[in-house]
Amino acid sequence: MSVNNLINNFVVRFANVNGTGSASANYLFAKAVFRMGIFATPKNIFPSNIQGLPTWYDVRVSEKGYLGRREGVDMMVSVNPQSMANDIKSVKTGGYFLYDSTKDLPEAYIREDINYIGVPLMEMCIREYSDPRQRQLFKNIIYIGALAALMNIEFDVLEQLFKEQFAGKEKLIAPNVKAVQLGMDYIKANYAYPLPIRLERRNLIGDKILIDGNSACGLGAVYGGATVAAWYPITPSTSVVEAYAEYAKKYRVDPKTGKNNFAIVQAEDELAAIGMVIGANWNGARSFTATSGPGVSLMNEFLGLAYFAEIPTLLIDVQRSGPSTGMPTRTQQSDITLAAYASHGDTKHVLVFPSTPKECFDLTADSLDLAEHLQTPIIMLTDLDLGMNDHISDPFVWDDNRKYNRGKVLHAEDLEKMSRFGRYLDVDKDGVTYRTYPGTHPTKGSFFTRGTSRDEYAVYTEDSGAYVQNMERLQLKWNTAKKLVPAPILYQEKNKSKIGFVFFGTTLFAAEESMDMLAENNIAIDAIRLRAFPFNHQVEEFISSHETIVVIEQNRDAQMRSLLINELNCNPSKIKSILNYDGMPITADMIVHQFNNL
Amino acid sequence: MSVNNLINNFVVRFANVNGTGSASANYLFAKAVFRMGIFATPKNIFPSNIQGLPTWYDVRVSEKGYLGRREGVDMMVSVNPQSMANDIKSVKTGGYFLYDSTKDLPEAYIREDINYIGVPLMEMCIREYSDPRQRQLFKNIIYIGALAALMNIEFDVLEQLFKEQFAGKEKLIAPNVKAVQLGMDYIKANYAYPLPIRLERRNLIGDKILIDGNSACGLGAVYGGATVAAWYPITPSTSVVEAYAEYAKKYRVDPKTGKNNFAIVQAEDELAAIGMVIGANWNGARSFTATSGPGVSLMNEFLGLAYFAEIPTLLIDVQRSGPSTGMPTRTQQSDITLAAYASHGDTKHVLVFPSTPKECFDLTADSLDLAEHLQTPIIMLTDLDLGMNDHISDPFVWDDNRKYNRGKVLHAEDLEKMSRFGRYLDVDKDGVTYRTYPGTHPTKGSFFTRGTSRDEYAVYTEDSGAYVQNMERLQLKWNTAKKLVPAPILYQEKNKSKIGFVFFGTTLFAAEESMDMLAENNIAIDAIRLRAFPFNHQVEEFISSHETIVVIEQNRDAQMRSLLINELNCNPSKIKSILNYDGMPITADMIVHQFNNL
Amino acid sequence: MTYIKPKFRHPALPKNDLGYTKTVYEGSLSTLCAGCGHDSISAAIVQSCYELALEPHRIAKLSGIGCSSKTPAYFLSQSHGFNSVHGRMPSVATGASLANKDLIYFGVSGDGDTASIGMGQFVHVVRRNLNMVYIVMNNGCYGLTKGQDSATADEGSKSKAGSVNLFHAIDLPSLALELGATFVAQSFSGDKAQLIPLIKAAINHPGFALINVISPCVTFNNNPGSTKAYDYVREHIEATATVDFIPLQEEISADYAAGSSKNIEMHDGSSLVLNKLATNWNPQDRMSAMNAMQQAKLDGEILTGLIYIEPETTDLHSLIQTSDTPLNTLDESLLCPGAAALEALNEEFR
Amino acid sequence: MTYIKPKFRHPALPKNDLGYTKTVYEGSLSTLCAGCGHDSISAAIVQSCYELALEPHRIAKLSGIGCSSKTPAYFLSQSHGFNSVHGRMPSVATGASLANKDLIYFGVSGDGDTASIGMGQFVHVVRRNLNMVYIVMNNGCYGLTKGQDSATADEGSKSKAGSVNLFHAIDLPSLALELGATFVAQSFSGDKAQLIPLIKAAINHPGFALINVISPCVTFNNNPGSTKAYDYVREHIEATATVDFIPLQEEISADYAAGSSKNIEMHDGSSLVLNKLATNWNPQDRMSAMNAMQQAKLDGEILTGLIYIEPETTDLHSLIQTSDTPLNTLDESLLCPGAAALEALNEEFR
Ligand SMILES: Cc1ncc(C[n+]2csc(CCOP(=O)(O)OP(=O)(O)O)c2C)c(N)n1
Ligand SMILES: Cc1ncc(C[n+]2csc(CCOP(=O)(O)OP(=O)(O)O)c2C)c(N)n1
Ligand code: SF4
Ligand code: SF4
Ligand SMILES: [Mg+2]
Ligand SMILES: [Mg+2]
Repeated sequence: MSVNNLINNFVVRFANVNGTGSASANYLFAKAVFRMGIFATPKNIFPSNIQGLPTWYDVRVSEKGYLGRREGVDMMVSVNPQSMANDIKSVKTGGYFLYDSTKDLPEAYIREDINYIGVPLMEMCIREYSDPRQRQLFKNIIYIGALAALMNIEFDVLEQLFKEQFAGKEKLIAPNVKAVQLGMDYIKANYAYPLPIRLERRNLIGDKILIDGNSACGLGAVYGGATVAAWYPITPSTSVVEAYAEYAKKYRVDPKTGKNNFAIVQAEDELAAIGMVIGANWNGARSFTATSGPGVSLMNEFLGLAYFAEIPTLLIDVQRSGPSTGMPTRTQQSDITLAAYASHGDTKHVLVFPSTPKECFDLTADSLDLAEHLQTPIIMLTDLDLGMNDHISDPFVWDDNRKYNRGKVLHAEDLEKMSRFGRYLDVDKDGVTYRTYPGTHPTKGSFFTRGTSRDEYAVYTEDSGAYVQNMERLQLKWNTAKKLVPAPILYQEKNKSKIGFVFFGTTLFAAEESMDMLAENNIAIDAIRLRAFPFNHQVEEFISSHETIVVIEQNRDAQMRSLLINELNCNPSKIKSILNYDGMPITADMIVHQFNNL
Repeated sequence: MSVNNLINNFVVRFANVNGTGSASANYLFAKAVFRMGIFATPKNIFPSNIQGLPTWYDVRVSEKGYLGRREGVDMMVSVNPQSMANDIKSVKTGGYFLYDSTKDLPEAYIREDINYIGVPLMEMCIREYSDPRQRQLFKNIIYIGALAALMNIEFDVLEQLFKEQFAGKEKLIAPNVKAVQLGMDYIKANYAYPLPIRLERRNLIGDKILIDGNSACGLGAVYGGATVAAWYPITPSTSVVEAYAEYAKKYRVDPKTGKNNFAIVQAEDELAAIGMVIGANWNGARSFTATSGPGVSLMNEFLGLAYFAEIPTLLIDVQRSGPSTGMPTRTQQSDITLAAYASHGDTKHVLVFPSTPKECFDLTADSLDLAEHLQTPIIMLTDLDLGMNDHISDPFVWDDNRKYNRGKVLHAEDLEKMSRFGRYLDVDKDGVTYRTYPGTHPTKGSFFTRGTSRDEYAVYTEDSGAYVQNMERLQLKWNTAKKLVPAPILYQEKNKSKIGFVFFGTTLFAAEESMDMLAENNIAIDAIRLRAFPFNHQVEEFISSHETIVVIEQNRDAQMRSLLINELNCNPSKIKSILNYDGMPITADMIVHQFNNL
Repeated sequence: MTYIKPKFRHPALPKNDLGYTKTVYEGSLSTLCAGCGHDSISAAIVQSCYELALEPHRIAKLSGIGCSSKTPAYFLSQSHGFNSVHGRMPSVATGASLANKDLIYFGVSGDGDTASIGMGQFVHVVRRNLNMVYIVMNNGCYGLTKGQDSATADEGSKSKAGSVNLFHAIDLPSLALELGATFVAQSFSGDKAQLIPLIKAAINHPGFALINVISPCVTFNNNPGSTKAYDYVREHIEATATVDFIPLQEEISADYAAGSSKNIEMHDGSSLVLNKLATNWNPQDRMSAMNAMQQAKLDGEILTGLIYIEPETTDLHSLIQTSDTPLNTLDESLLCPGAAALEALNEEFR
Repeated sequence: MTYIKPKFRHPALPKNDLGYTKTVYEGSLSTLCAGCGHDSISAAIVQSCYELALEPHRIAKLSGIGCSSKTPAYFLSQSHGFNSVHGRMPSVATGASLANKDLIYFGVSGDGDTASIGMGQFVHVVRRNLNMVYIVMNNGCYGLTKGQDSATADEGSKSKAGSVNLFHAIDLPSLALELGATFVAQSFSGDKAQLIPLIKAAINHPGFALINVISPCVTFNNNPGSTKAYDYVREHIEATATVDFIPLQEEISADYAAGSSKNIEMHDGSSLVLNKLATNWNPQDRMSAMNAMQQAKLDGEILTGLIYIEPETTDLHSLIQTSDTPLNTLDESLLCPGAAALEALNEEFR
C-alpha cells in the first residue's frame, strides 16, 4: 500500500446487532466523511428480523469517487460477539480491528497480520450512564468518537451533525457530543493516532447530495404529480410510499382547508394495491404503487389487464433476492423477465432502470408522463441497494416551466367537435389512441373498459379480425414506446473498442470502476448503460457494432441478456455474461475477475 | 374439384344460437362420420355467454386423416338468422347452404355460385311437436336427418348412437329417430340426393377413439395416482377436474366403506387452489390443479415458492386467447413465456406440451411422476382446442406393471440408518435431494420448509455462499430435468432437409398436413415436435443441424422461439416464425402461405 | 339473449327532471339468458337513475367477471364502465373513487365474484366505507362457468351437475353488518317495488351501501329434486351430457307487502321464502339487525328490505381528508412543489 | 433475540406419558424481539403438546409470513414445518390435511397475515371446517415490516410512525362466529393459565379451532400518547428517524380469575381491559356468543376464553368422505384402475 492509497481510500465495516441503534450511529460516520468533502458509500447489511441478529454497515471511502461496494475491510468496528469470529477473518492484512475490550478477546481471535484496537465500550458506558437504554445507545456513539480520533474525523463536523439531528431537542446534543469525546479521549490516551488510514478534508463533493433511492422515488412521485398512492408494506419498497407520504404532507396540504391534494391507501394486499392504481389512473388521476418481487408476482393478472385495457400504471419494483421470499433484505436484479412479460397471453411491459437517486427522482416523474402518454404499465426496476442505501448523487433539479404530459385525453370541447369517438381508433397511426375520463361529457365519450377483446369503439367482440387488429396495434404502440423511453447512456464512444459492456441499475458503480481498472491494464472498453426496455436504436447499434458484448447483471439467469437477444435478435454467441447474485451489490473486482476468465 | 375429392373430404359448418341444444346434435354428426370409419375433426366455436349468441360447429371430414382445422365451408347448415349474412359468405364456390326455409331467404342472401337447400325446420317442428322446448330441440335432429340423406350418413349408425346415448331412457330413442327420419324424408321428397360431397364407409379408424383432451387429462390424473385435486372454475379448463371427478367416482370409491380414495376441493380462487396442491404434495399426496391463463397469473407467487422450496406440483394450463380476459372461448398458445419463468427472482419451470388426447392422458400421468422425481412444478400447457374439442386419438394404454415413481423419499427405515438428514444435501450430485413426509419418524427426518434462503439442512440463512450454492444446485437440477422430460418427436430424419420445422401442442395437426402439402411441391422439410421445456440434446442438435428453422406457434410474440433462443443460445437470424393468434386453431393453408412468404 | 328495452320508442315518452327519457339510461342489448334475474336488476338500476334524474355521465359503473358482472354493459350506456378482473372490482372502484370523489359509483358483482375470489377485497372495501353502491347479483352459483356452487349456495342444495353443496352458506349482509357496514339491504330481483327504492336510498347514502339481491339463475339453479323440472326435455339434456339446451324462461316477479312473507316459486319448481321487513323496522340498530338476520336464517327465511343504515357516516374521502376538488382535476400548479422547494430539499441532504 | 429455552437441562427433568421431556417439544432459538408476546404463545404451544403427550412428529406446523409466522421454527423441532407465503397458509394447510388426515395441524398466523392479505383464505378455511388449530398472534400491527397498522388495529390507535388508524377494527373471533366456525376462543399471550387449556381444547376439537391471541408487539405497538414511553431515549430514536433502537423489554404476563376483568398495562404505558368469561358461560350458543362479543366491544373490553364450541362437528374430511386411510399412503393397487378398465373406457369413446 502506498501512503497515498491510505488517505481517503478504505473500507470501514461496523459489525453490530440489530435493534441496538447502530444504523444511525454508523450513518453518522458516513455523513461526516461526506461533509468533509470526500466520497462515502454506505451499505447497510441487515437481517430479516427486528432485533437481536447480526447486522453490518460498510462505508467505503473513496478519493477517486468510486461509489460501488468494495470487498476487503480496512477497519472493522466489531461490537457483536455473535459474528466476531468471522468478522476478524474479513479484515485485510495490515488492517485494523476495533473491539469492545471490556472483556478480553479469546486467544483464537488473534491474527498476527492485523492491528487490534481495544476500547472498553461497555465499561465506559456503565461508568458514564445509568439508564440501561442509554448505555446501549451511547456505546455506538463512543466508537464513532474513537474513529474520529483514529481517522481524523473533524470534531466540528460531528458536532454540527448532532445539532442538525437534534434541532428542537437541543438537550440531546450535549450527551451525544460527550459520547464522541469519551471515545476520542480514550484513543488519545491509549493509542498512537491518527492511523495511516485516515481522512483528509477535500472538496470533491460539490453540490452533491446524500440520499437513498426510495426517498428520491417518493419525492419524484410528488413532483411528477401523482395524487393517489396505494401500497402494501414490503421490504425493501416500504420507504418509497413513506417518503411520498412525508413529502405530500409537506407540500400538498391545502393551506386554506387543511385538506390533502393526495390520497394514500394502505391496501389489504398487492392485488388490491395495483387494482386501486388502475382504478385511479382510469379515472384520470396519476397513481402509482411500490412493491418488491412477491408483490409483482401477485400483480400479474392486473398488469395484464392494464396492458390490454390500456390503462396508465406506474409500478415501482424495488428488487430483493428471490425466488420466493428468498433473502428479503439482500439486493438483486432478478425480476426483469417477470416484469418484462408479466401476465398470461402476449404481453410486454415498458421497463425503466434508474441507477442513482437522481435518476430515481427523474425517472419516477418521467414515468408518470410516459405511462399516461403510452397508456400502459411502466414498471420501474430499482433494487434494495439503490432504494435503501444512501448514495451520493447529483442534486435534483426541476424546470418550473415543465408541464405534465397527460397523453391523448379528449375533453368536453374536443368531444363536442367530433362525430363518433372510438376509444381504440388509431387516429395518429402510432398505436396510441385517445381516451376520455369518466364524467367528461353528458352524451359523448363514454366507453366501456374491459379485459376482453373489443373493437375500435370498445364494443365487445369475439371477431378474429378485430382481435388481431388490436393486438397488432399494441405491437405498433410498443414500437412507438422505443422512441419515448429514457435513452441509454453511452461511454467512450470515440476510441471504439471491440468489446462492449452493457449494464444497468446499480451495476453502474462497479461497472465504471471496473472499466477504469481495465483501462489501467490498457484494455479499453466501450459501454452502454441501459435505462429502459424496449431497447431503442442506440442499443441495437451498440450491440451490432461490437464483436463481443458483455452484459453485467445481478441475477443468476442472465435475464437482461435474454431480453436483449429476444428483442434485438442478436446472436447469443457474441453475448457474454458477468453475473453476481449472492445478494450483495456487485463489485468492480468481481467484474474484472470474471472478465479475465471469460 | 375432382370427384375423388368430394367423397369423405369436406367441411361442414353448423351455424346455431347457443343454448338451443345444437352442440350435442352437431356432435352426433361428427360421431357418425367416425363410426363410418372416416376421420372427422369437430371444432366447437362458442361464445363467452350461456344463451342466445351465435355459435358455430365445424366438422372436417378427411379421408387422408388430416385432423387439423380447414377453412372454407363445403356445407353450411345455417339456422341462426343473426349470423346468416356472414355465414353465407363463408361457403366455398360450389358449396351448399342448408337453411330453415320456413321463412323465405332475403334476396340479398342469394349467391349464384352456391347451392341452396331449404328445409322448413321450424314448420316441421311446429307440426310434429307440441312442447315448445321439444320443438327447439328436435329442429337440430331434423337437420341431422337432412344431412343423413344428403351426405349418406348411414341410418343405422345414427340409430345406434341414439341407443347408446339414451340407454336406460329408452323412451327417448324413438322421438329422436323420428326426427332424423323427418329430415331424411323431406330431402328425399324434395331434393336430388345424395350430394356429390358425401360420405362413403371406410375402415380408416382402427381402434382409435374420439375424445377431448380435458377428459384425457382427468383420466390421466386418476391413472397417475393423483389423490388431491384443488381447482377454481374457468373456461376452458373446468372439464379437466370434472373428468377427474367423474372417473374418480367410478374407480376410486372404496367398495367396502363407500369412502373416497381421492379428495376434490373447489377452492375460493386460483391462489388457494395451487396452495392446496402445494400443501398436499408437501405432505406426500399426488395433487394437481387445472386452470387457464388468468389463473396461472394469479398462481405466480406460489409457483415461485414451489420452485424454491422444491415441492412437486402439477399445474395443467388449458390455454385460451389472452391477454387478460381476452377471448375466453378461443384457443391460443400464449402462456409459454409466463409459464416458463413464472414468479419473481431466478425461476424456471418444467413445461410439458401434449398434442393429442392420448398425450394428455400419458403426459398427465407421467408428469405426476416427473414432479415428484424433480420436486418442482410441472406445468402442462394444453389449449382450448385440444382440451374442449373432440379429437380422434390413439387409444389409451396402461402397463399394469408400472409403478409410480415417487422420487427421492426417505422412509422411517432409511432414516433409522442415517446419522444426519439434510433436506437439501445433494447426495447424488444431480441437484435432486431427498425429502421426507411429515410424520415419518419420531426423532429423525423433520425439517422446515420455507421460501426463504436456507442451508443444506433446511436451516434459515442469509449467508451469501449458502444461497449461491443452493441456486447453483437448482440449476444443476434443471440440467437433470433435460434428461427426464418427454423427448421430442422427430420427423423425416433420413432425407435431411436444410429447413427444419419446430412445432408443439395442437399445431401438430396443421403442421403435419402442411408438410405433406409442401412435399407435394417437392419441398422436403425436416421437423421436430417439442414435448417439453427444458429442451434436451435432440432439440439442440436439430436446431444446429438445420440452416433455417421455422417455429410454428399460435401466439403473437413467438414465445417458443424466444425460449429456444434463450435456452439454446442459437442464432436468432436463422430462426423464422410462422404465427397464428386469431383465436382459431392454425391451419395447414396458413402455414404453407406464410412459409411461402418467409 | 333478452331484450330489456323495446325496439321502438314513442316520441312522447315521459321525461325526468333533467329532460331525459328512460332510454338515455339504458344500455346495450343484454346477452344474458332469457328470464335471468340479473336483467331485472339492470332494469331496476335504469329505473332508479331515471327517477332520480341523475346525469348519466356522472355515474361510473364497475364490475368483476361473471354473468352479473357483464350487466354494466346493459344499463347506462352514457356512463363510463369498467369490467375489470374476477373478484377485484372493489379495489378498482376504490382507486376510481379516490381519483374523483364527485361521481356516483356503481359496483356490480356476483356471488362468486364477491364471496369466493373477491372475499378479501369485499371485506376491505366495507371496512373503508367507500362511497359506492355495491350490488351483489346473488344466484348461489357461478353462472358464467356453467353452474358450480358458489359460497353463498345453501347448504344441502344441489347444483346442476347434481352434487350437493356441503358447506355453510356465506351470508353477505350479515357479514357486512359484522364488518361495520353503514348501509345493508337485501332484496329479490323480481321485486321492483322494493328494489328501486333501495337502490335510490343506496345512491343517496354517503358511504358504502350493500344491496344483496337474490337473483335466480334460470339456467343452472335447477333443483333436480323438484318434480316440475324433471320432465322429458330435462332427461334429454341430461342424457346428452352437454349443458347446451336452455329452455326459454320468464322472469320471476314477486310483489308482496312490507311485514309479510312470500313463498316464491323458482323456475325449477323449488321455492324460497322472502320476508319483507315491516314498515316500522328500525334500521339504525346494528345489534337488532344482526339478530334479525340470524333469526331469519334459523327460520329458513330471507329477510328483505333496508336492514341497517347509519345515515351520518364518514366515508373514505372524509377519513383521509382528500381535497374537496377531485384529485383528477388538479394540475402542476397545485401538485408540483417547484424548483425552489427542491433546491431547499437538496440542501437538507448535504 | 430471546431464549425461550434455557441452555442447560437437568438430566432428571420431568417426563410426560410418552416419556418425553419438554425439551423434545421445543424449537430453535427465537429471533424475535425480547419480550415479544409471540414467544409466550410459542411457549404455551410447547407446554400444551408436552402435557398432552402428543407425538411431536405427528404434528405439522404451518404459517404465512411475519414475525408471528416465524414462530413455528421456535417450537416443536421434531415436527415438520412449513413457512409458506404471506396470507396463504390456510390453503397450504388444507392441502396438507387432505393428504394426511391423521396428523395434527397447527396453523400460526399474524393479524396482517390473516386479516389483510389472508382474509379470503381465512374465511374459506373456516367455512370448510378444516380440522386444525388456527392461532392468530394478534398484535394489531405488521411487526416484520416495521409497525404499520393492521386491519385489527383499534380505530383511533396510533402506529409507531404516529399516524392514527382511521378504520374499523376487524374482530376475527366475531367474524369466525358469523361464518359458522365451530370453535372460537380468545386469549392474551401473557395468560398461560388460560392459553394452555385453550390450546389443548383446540387440539382436541375435531374441526376448525380459532384462537385469537392478543400478543403485544413490544417494538412497534407504542402509543406515543403514553407518558411512560415518552422518555429521553424515545426522543433520541425519533430524532434519528430510524426504527433501529429497540430497548430490551420483559414479557407482559396476566393472571386473573375467570369471570373477572383485568387492566393490562402495555410496554408503552397504554392499557387494555381483558374480561375473562365466567366458568358458567355456555359456549354452545352461537347467538349469545355473538351478542357477548358485540357487547364487549361496546364496553371497550376484550372477552377472553372459549367463546363458542360445537363439540360434535363434521370436518372437511367427513364432509367430502375421504377414506379412513390417509390419502398419502395409498399406492398403485388402490389408485390405478388398471389396463382392463382402460380398455373398457376406450371402448366407450369409439
Ligand atoms: C381469475 C379468474 N378465475 C376464473 C375465472 C372464470 N370465471 C368467470 S365468471 C366466474 C364465476 C362467476 O360467478 P358469479 O360471480 O357468481 O357470477 P354469475 O355468473 O353467477 O352472475 C368464474 C369462475 C375468471 N374469469 N378469472
Ligand atoms: C406478498 C407479500 N407482501 C408483503 C410481504 C411483506 N410482509 C412480511 S410480514 C408482513 C406483515 C406481517 O404482519 P403480521 O402478519 O401481523 O405479523 P407480525 O409481524 O405482526 O407478527 C408483510 C406485509 C410479504 N412477505 N409478502
Ligand atoms: S347462466 Fe344464469 S346467471 Fe348467467 S345469464 Fe344465464 S340465467 Fe343469468
Ligand atoms: S417487531 Fe414486534 S412482533 Fe416482531 S418480534 Fe419484535 S416485538 Fe415481536
Ligand atoms: Mg353467481
Ligand atoms: Mg401483526
